[in-house]
Amino acid sequence: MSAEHAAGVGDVSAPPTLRRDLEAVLMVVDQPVSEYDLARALDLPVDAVTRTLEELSREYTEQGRGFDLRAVAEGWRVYTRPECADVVEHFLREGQEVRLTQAALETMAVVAYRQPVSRGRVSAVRGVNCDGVMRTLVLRGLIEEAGHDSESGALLYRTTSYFLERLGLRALDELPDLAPFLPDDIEGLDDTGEHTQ
Amino acid sequence: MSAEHAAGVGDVSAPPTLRRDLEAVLMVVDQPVSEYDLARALDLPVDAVTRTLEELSREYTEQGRGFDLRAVAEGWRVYTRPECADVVEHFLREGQEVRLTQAALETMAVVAYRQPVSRGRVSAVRGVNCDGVMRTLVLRGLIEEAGHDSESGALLYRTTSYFLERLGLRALDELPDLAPFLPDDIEGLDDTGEHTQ
Amino acid sequence: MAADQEAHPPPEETGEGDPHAFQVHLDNFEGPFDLLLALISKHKLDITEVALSRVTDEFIAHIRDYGEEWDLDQASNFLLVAATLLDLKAARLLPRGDVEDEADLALLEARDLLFARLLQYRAYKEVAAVMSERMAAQGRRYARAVPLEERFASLRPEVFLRLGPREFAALAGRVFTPKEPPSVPVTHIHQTRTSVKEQGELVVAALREHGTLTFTELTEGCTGTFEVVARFLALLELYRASNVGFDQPEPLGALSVTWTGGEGEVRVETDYDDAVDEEEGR
Repeated sequence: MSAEHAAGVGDVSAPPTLRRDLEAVLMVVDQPVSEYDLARALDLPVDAVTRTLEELSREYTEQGRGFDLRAVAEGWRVYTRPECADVVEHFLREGQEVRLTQAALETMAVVAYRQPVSRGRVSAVRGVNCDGVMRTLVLRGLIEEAGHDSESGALLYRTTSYFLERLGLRALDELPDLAPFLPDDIEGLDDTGEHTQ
Repeated sequence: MSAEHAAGVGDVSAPPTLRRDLEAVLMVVDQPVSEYDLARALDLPVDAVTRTLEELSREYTEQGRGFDLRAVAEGWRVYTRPECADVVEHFLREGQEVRLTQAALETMAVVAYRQPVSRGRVSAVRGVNCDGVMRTLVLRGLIEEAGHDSESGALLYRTTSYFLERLGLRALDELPDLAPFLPDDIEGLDDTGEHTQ
Repeated sequence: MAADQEAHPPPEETGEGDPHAFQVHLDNFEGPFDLLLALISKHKLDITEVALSRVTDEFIAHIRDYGEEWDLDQASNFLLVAATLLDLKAARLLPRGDVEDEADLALLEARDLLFARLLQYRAYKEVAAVMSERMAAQGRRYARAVPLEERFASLRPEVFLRLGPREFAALAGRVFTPKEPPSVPVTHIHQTRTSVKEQGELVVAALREHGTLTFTELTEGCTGTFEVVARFLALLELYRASNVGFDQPEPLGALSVTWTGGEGEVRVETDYDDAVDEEEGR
């Protein structure tokens, strides 16, 4: 069925996997994607991509799916269908509180006390790759992007006001001083948690 | 079309909108969600929800969609299909998951099959001190502390639900059976590799 | 991902030894069981007695190659296995027909235990490979985790921190505290290095002076298991050359050793000596 569909939609140069690949990308990107970016990544003509996107969007509607593919200003994104809004709202409202994992708490601690800080630096302090955890913290609204490092160009992160609220603080300067919780002999610490000497 | 589908799948109590509503909810979750939570939010019997989820998953596969609905760890979640990984990775900015070292994999295997288990016991099985590797696995969220041994007082460890998700398993009993990897004649072994007789 | 795999090749699979690959990854062995398994698979052998006797020398050679890079835990684990292997090898040096006393039975038990642990380790190693494949396959699937649409943003489930500000700071303190692995000085280990030849000379001198001594007396001055093993091996060599006689009246009783060699020069030569001599000379 998918092969027929793709053949009927794209032009001769569109491979049968285009439909599938577009769906996969749209399902996980965390912001709208333009036809141009999609076409470049897939190394295909923009109009083949656009036609397939429009076809997919129509198909989701025809099949009465709970999700919808729509083009907004910056590009295409998967949305929930308006008819399902009540159910989604109910689900979100009734949802249980989310407990953070130890890894998430530790990552958040590094961001809180080192902000603004890049993902690479957070990973260096914790000794493990923190990219996935950082992404989760952004989704949870606990940390957010804070521009780029002027030297390295790396994306920087800081904590949000929601983070302060959840911790019961009014401002960042109410965060307890870290010194009493550090061993006496590590005053020469640099940002990576290593001794500078 | 969707209404026909749902009527054919669910029992009499499942409304025709169930299929669509489940899809919509699955679009907004950022972690696996259980059939139980879905049923409670939709105020429907769990078995109707489960049947519909299974039907949706089968349908996505049959239609050759780029996404897939899978039951892992603590529930259901939408994933991209492995065949689309290359193009998806292009769009996800986060670095690829760092592969676990051989030492970490072996240590995780021992914890998975012997849990709850102390570090000392894991080290005994592997014949090498595993403390550092265990800590890395905790930091990565793959294993966690699980109380103390009632006799020795040693700290015990078990695998996490994230471990299950990373392996694509629903529950620990889906772990491959260890028996085929062991010769027949060492069934009398206890955890430290010593004969119990 | 493929490139990653090349950069960190897993140790060989059992039964598929590639001698060249083995040479390259010599330093990657994690623990004595890992090394033993690799040595056995290098020779395409099953885990049998033959396998153990053939890999013993290479095992010892590998330990030597590590030089000073060991940490205490690793070194002691390797030494434990090495001692067991040496015991097994020593047992084969005994004259035939003399395999039924208690010491031999103990060696057989040690061998069985080593086999059992090796087999168990192999099982976990193989199942770890299965897990690795599963994780690799699952890693090719990306979960949908996208920000909530604006209309739902305010309905986001609350995050439960379970920590107050002070607890949070304490957690941060732990994260920022450098994780220096606990270190134990290992220099003293190297002082116990010795050779069978060196210990053999001490044994010969002591027996010439006293005529008969128990094994306990012969090993009284030893500073570690290493020296005891070396003296034991030296005695086996002396026995093979008919320079000493053994008497053990009852199982597990005291073993007395009597000098039966002449006055001439006696050299204790074993196949371990070359190896150890090289190291001493380094």
